[in-house]
Amino acid sequence: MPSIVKPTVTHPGLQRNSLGLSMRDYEGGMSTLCAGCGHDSVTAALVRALWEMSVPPHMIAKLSGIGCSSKTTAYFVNGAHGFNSAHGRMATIATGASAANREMIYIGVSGDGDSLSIGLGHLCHAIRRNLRMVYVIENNGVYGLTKGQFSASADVGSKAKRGEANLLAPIDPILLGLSLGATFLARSFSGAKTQLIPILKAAIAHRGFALLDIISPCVTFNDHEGSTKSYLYTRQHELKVTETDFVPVQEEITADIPANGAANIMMHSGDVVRFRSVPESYDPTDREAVADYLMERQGSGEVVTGLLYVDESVRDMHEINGTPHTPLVNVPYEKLCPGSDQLSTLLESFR
Amino acid sequence: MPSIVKPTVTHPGLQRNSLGLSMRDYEGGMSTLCAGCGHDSVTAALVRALWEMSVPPHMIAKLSGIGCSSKTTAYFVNGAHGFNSAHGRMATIATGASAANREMIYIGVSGDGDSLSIGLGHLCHAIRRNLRMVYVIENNGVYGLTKGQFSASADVGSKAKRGEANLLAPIDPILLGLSLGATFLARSFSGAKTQLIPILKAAIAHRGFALLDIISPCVTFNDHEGSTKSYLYTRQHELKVTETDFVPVQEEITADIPANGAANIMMHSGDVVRFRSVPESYDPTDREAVADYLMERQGSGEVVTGLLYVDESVRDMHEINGTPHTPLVNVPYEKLCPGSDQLSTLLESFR
Amino acid sequence: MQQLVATRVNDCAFKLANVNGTGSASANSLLMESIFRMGIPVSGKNLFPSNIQGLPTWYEIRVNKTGYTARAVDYDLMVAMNAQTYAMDIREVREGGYVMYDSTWPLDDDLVRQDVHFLGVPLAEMCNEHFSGSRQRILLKNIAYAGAIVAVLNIDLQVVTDLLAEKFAGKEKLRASNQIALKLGYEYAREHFDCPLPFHLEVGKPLEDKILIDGNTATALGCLYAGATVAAWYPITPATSLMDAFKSFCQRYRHDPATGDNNYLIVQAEDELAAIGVVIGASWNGARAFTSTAGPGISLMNELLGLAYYAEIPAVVFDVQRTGPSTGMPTRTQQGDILECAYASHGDTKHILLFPANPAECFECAVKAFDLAEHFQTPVMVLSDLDIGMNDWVVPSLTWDDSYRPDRGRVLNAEDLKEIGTFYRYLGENEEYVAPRTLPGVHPKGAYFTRGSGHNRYGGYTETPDEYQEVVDRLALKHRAAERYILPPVVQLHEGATIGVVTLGSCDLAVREALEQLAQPDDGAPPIIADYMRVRGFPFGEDVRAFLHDHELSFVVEQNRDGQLRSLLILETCTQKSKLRSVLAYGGFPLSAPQVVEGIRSQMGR
Amino acid sequence: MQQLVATRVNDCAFKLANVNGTGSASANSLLMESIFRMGIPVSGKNLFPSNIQGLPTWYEIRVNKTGYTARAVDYDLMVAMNAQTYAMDIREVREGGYVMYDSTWPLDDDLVRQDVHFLGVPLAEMCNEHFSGSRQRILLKNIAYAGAIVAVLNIDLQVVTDLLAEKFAGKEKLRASNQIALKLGYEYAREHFDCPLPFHLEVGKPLEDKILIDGNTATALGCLYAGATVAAWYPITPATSLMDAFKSFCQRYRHDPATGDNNYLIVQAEDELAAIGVVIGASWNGARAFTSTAGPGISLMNELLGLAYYAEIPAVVFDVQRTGPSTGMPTRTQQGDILECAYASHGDTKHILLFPANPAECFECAVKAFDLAEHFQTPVMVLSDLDIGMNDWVVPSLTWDDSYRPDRGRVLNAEDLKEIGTFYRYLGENEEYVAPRTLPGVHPKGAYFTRGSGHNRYGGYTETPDEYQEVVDRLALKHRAAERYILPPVVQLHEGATIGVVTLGSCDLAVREALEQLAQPDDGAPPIIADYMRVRGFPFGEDVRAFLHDHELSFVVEQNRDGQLRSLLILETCTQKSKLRSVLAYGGFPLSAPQVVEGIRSQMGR
Ligand SMILES: Cc1ncc(C[n+]2csc(CCOP(=O)(O)OP(=O)(O)O)c2C)c(N)n1
Ligand SMILES: Cc1ncc(C[n+]2csc(CCOP(=O)(O)OP(=O)(O)O)c2C)c(N)n1
Ligand code: SF4
Ligand code: SF4
Ligand SMILES: [Mg+2]
Ligand SMILES: [Mg+2]
Repeated sequence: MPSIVKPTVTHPGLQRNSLGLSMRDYEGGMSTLCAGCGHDSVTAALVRALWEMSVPPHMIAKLSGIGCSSKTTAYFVNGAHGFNSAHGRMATIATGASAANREMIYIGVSGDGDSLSIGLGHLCHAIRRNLRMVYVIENNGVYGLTKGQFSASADVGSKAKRGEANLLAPIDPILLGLSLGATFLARSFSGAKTQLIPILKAAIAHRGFALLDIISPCVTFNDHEGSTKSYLYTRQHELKVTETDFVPVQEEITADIPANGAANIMMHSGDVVRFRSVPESYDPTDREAVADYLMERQGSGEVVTGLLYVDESVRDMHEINGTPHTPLVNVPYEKLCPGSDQLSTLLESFR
Repeated sequence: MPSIVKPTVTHPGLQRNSLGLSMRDYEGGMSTLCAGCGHDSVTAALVRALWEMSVPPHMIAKLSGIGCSSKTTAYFVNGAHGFNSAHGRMATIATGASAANREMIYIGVSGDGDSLSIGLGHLCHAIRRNLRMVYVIENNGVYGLTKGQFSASADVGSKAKRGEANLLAPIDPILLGLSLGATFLARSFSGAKTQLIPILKAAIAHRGFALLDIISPCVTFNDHEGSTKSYLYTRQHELKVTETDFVPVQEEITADIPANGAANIMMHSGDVVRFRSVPESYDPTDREAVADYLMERQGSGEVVTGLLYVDESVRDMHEINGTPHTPLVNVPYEKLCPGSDQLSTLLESFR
Repeated sequence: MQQLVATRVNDCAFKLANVNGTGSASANSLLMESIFRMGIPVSGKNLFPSNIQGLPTWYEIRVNKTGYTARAVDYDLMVAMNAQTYAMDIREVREGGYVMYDSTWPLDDDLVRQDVHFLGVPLAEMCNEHFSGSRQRILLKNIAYAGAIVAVLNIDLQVVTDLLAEKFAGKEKLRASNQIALKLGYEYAREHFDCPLPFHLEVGKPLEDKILIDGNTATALGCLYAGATVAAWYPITPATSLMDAFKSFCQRYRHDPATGDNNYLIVQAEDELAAIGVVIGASWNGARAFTSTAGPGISLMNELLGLAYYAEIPAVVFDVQRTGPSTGMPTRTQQGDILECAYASHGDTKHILLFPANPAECFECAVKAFDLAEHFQTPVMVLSDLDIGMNDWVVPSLTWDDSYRPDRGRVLNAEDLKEIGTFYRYLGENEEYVAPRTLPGVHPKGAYFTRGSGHNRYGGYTETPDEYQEVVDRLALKHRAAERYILPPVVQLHEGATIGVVTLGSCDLAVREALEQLAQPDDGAPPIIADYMRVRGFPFGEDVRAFLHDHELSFVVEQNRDGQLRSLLILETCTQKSKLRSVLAYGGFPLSAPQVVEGIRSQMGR
Repeated sequence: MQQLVATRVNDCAFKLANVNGTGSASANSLLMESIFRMGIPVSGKNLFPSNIQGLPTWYEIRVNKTGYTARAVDYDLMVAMNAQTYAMDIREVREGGYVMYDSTWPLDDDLVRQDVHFLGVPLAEMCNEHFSGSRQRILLKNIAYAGAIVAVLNIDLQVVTDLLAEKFAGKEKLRASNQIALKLGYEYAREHFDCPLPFHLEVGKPLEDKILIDGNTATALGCLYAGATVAAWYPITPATSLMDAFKSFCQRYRHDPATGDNNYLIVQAEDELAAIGVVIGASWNGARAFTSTAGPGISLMNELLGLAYYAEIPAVVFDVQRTGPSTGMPTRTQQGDILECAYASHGDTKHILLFPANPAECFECAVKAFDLAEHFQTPVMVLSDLDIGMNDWVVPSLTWDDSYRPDRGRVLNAEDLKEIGTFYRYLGENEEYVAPRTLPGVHPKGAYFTRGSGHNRYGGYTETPDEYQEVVDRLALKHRAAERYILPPVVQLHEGATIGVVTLGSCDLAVREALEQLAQPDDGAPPIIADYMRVRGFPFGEDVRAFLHDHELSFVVEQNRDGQLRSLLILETCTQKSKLRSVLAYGGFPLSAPQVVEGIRSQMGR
């Protein structure tokens, strides 16, 4: 979470959006993540998407749990309200925040550990409520901030190096969401800006819960030679060099996934992951067909990306509860309190 | 949980199983559930299945959370070990119990509230670990023990009476399990003995996590006229009669779902639910086909029952961890403690 | 057998033994409400099982003209309607008391006691004769025994009849059959017993200024009037009826027929961790939000309560206490969550607590809780219990001051923000150590970053000792500053008092009754005169300290095993430990005066 | 500039300022280990950020021949390798001290202090010259400054060289380049500075009987030797390395090469609620099971800890404390979970706690925890902290008594069960209020029903006050009975002591050092002689009570804001509150003697 004051760099994108704001106005504190961390690419994409959509910064609420991914809410849109809450509970905070003020744009950033382990139940129920928010899972298959334990998510990058954990069926947030009746499901890759930005914009525009599974490699803990896992093992072999404490400065991986095609992308670990965009023929509104396609591709070991499922017909939490268009926080107290006369009338029934 | 000493009734099934035990030996304390509660039918089916399979009573561990359904672990197999734990945590207790002693037969009984709300995360991860156990969800669509609030599960029985809650997409444990790579998925109806008992036996035999979604109507809180929900409302209308406190003694609903056919079953609330058995052609080992079929039927508003999915190829928690065949509790301490010599050798690396 | 009891008017206790799920509760509350309407202080304690149908359940009614309506433990009359528990119920009647039972079936001889009177009423027989259908017969049997009780206790028949009419307004057939059942029991009793019994009732002057209400309903009303708009909860006994009540109040008063809008949003959460999370999120955004739960829920909320404490976010939690530990006895009462609530969460944390003693105070505390939570930007927990929350109490009618406006605490609005340079979250504390906050979406300058991780006074992330300490030290002072806002203790000083008696919450009535008894010489033993203090919240204020200081010895009466209030008083006041002794009752039933008298006498060695 | 420091041998403190993720930790521990091998008591405190790469991180090494190796706060030498923090780091050196920096780039003038000596070493330059590839250059730069330090402090070059050889056994190329880097720094320093500096090291007699180990590793060893077979956890700093260590020990000692079996099962749970559930389930079945966590995890385990307490199921929990509340400062130390652990969960609950002070005691307490948990059939929590758990400590070598056998407590085996009539779970308590239990699957007669709901001594469900109370009253007595099994406090009495000083855990060294300083007259101020007691567990035993009783005034030194140990002592012993005063340090860094001296002197008014 440490967020160092940013040196003033003149920025390429000094053109202005319809609010007259430059992209700089959508940036945040300087990232303290490892150089080359996929999460920083997602942050950049968020900055761009929010800027392009001309969302007033102070109308944005950035919510997160705990983790490297969750830290990133401090690295975009300084002018937005941020809440870096507790591990796995972000969806619950978002539910309350949205209940109180439906006018804000809620951007939730989480990790695979935050969302698929400790926070899994909350994620499922946020989906079920169709809470209007963008819920980004920066999926790296590990617990980055606690130094590289395996998470419950699909194997991102290096397979062989995952130890026994990869014998467990990984949880695929997209299939999970589909089974729970999610209304917006998309997957992308942190480095695939051209695909990611439009997806983010679509998610922000979605009138319900938009779940984004963004593969975002951890440059540091995909190298399991150097993971804490082997720390003690090496020590026992009279080898106290703990290379964990050296984190090579790496480049972020960027790549394009051709629309309607596939791309092989090499991870820091050297493994190659095959990303495929959904074909043009693909109909993201046909739930059964979507399930079919995803399961079939999953079998083939490819990671399907793109806007995978959308249903705009479902009402969101506020519509279901019939709350007013003005946020509840703005309903004047006078309207909320029935007053003394009503009270004495009511109390008649307690006599 | 109160479990009253059972009056001696001579029992029809006094024939003996291969252990020389009669069905009486598999019964438990007298149920304190409402007369006609679907859960009691499930209890009876469990008694029969365990008896027929000649499982030694003391090798059975009955685990549950909290709820009317969870109480039922006290109502079958008195000679078994029971653990009525905390709300939503049964799967975690079962994981530890199994880790320590893989020889016991673990029968978990839970409710839709216990499993799909507070315990959802644990259920998902028990599925993922392929913990060897029978996990029964006695699904009545409500929180029975806390007097009839709506649960997150599919609408069981009366729709119209469900208030706004039924506007939320219900969680279908079977589709959920399928998306998580569950290895045994089945659905049945509490009153459908002929279908239920074989399913229970298959589940007990399964070498992994067997998830059973058993529709088990709540006779008391499907009548929402009388639910606590309306308690205060009526009071405010100078009407203090609280009919909740009268629970009519009702008959349990029994019915048969013809193999390879469908049956309409009337619930206490008067609503009719259409149960369909999977067709003969149905292949429960083809994951994609299963997903297809279930989603398609779900659309049609039918409740598909039977053994819906099974995969015996996946290793269970113990196989994955390479634990010995003898339960860990039986590994002698001498085998576990490396002893003083090993210690001094090891400590050399700390000098 | 001759009378063993002298005549007593408007001072008696009777108990009704039933099977749950048979509709007895309606009949029992019918009796209670009738007595209330006669103008006599009364209480009804529902002792029900954690079960829906078929188990023993009891309802105790105590009538006491002077208003001591704490649970009574010796019964003048037992209405034994549950054969399962005959033996035990009959044993409980005091010598010379009465047992009413269904004489359709004869009583086993071994149940008969020589020292009590048996009033057999052929209830089943009568009902089978006059009514058809098992449902009707079972339900009306209850009204029939009510009728018999009306006769033997001289309850005003007209009052009862009117109540029935109200209850069944618009349901004439139902009303009629109930009326018949009532008469059946009434007439039978008049014919066969010499009514009224020596202990009986007489119409008093109407309790104009009083109402009959349970604590959960009153709390819900408080939340409604305080302007709470967001509520999140997970069902749990005995807190469930609180949210049920809030929901129906909202449906009635928060639905705008003009626009069709609902000016509230209630989230039935997936668990208690979520419920408190929702409350924190909503409060962060400026809504008045709350959750209602019981012990197990508080345990699950521990982590996020620490977040709200440290990030300084308001949160209102109602803990309707039940008997712990663990699942414990969900339908029994206790005051066992005091310590856990006071220090909830890991690390150094201290919370604001309120202790209502009855439904009227529940209403008051609910409103107060929101004011305190927003004023001090921190969680506030209101600890009632099953006895207060789920039983009907006769309390002064609730009043509302229309000039009340919520204390939102220090919140900068758009205008304020335009004025200032840069806003820093934890800067600019006042003498109460509260720094102004902003609400999301109000003004660009108000944006800040909230975190549960280490932060400095600017709200920036820190791992630096001084910066960290500066903030947590202020939090400790802020908690102390709240003491002046807590409801002052209720103190009653008595001429010649030698000791103090301290208590909280639902112990109130029983303790005050006990003090009166202690003040009477008790066969030989000299009287014990004691001053009384009931604390109403934490942190403790000057009055609490003064009372403890002024008494060489004080007994702390509470309903838990470990003397949790005593512990809190020891830790959080300057009182010497040795000056405080515990009197504890924690079996799960509401406190009764004899338990207190006995507890104090035994320790005073008299 | 003339020397401001007198010669000091084997008594100095230096601090290394680095950027995390650059490989400095290996160089720093290389230095620490070398000093240890020279036979000089030493400690290394790693002050690292909650981050993986690119932020400032510090490592402090204190050398003290008399063994006072608590954190030192004034540094003789600062190795300033992080330009980001130059200013602050240079400020921290004490007058007359030394600053070593990378002179490849000149120091800004405004950083220069007249009262300290600057030792510039062109590290980057040298490394770029001799090595290729940024990775190698960055890594070896660390070894190079280590070399320079070896020279200026007179660390035994041979020892360092040997260590490198060991570390890179089988990696000759790596060893060689490291050796070169070491030499580079070493030679440069010898040439340019007059080595050694006035404060420096000299080989002492080898610390034969000592080892260098961190608390988490030692705890894991304890679990291994105690025979734990099931472990469940959720990753969290600073507890993670405990389970990492347990896992690799198991891979090494619990894997049966003959059969290929793993005689252990470690569950990486989905969260802490699950982790404690797994432990309870495994313990219920008779396995020795444990979990390791930190504050946030304890908060989440609250509910199930109450279940284990009430259903009487063993459970071992290691809480490696970090700075709270909430997420707080995950990489900083504190002792802030004492109260929460002592009374964890709603309702009346009390738990057994153990407080290790160093890695050696971690090993001992781990074994003890399993014995206590099984003996008393209840949760036992071992509270260490980040300082103990993650830093390397010089402690007496661990020893193991092969005659040790686990105390399984009262467990009926098949034979016992054959004998008895019917088994009832909570019947037959002994003088320690423990009733025998059975394990599932052992014998048909052993079957029983475990519940967290109200139960009587037979284990049957109850809602009856007496039956309920009988059980919870026994639980209270059982907890008290455990006091005789807790490790006795460490007490040091001093001739002429006027006060007592009480502390726990990682405060040990700093407090004992402080007492020695207090015993010296301090410019004018008279000496303060104090007796010492370090409590090692809860419930408190006779020795603890006696010490408190015998001292009119005792200071309680602990690392939290609210004086949690003091609170526990006040509540759980007969001591008068006024006799205990707090000395608190809770900024997140390990405790140092001056903080204690200052805290006591100021309150003693001298
Ligand atoms: C209750 C609780 N348990 C454990 C932790 C420790 N913790 C911090 S981050 C984290 C996991 C982060 O993994 P992920 O969400 O995938 O984020 P990443 O760092 O991989 O981006 C854990 C376990 C915590 N902060 N709180
Ligand atoms: C932590 C916690 N929260 C809430 C409760 C209250 N509670 C008891 S049972 C139950 C729900 C039961 O519903 P379900 O699991 O569907 O069982 P059913 O009674 O419907 O069979 C709840 C919320 C509890 N016991 N513990
Ligand atoms: S540890 Fe991994 S996830 Fe965390 S910042 Fe570094 S690269 Fe990113
Ligand atoms: S309330 Fe419903 S679920 Fe509970 S016992 Fe009665 S019928 Fe069954
Ligand atoms: Mg991750
Ligand atoms: Mg249910």
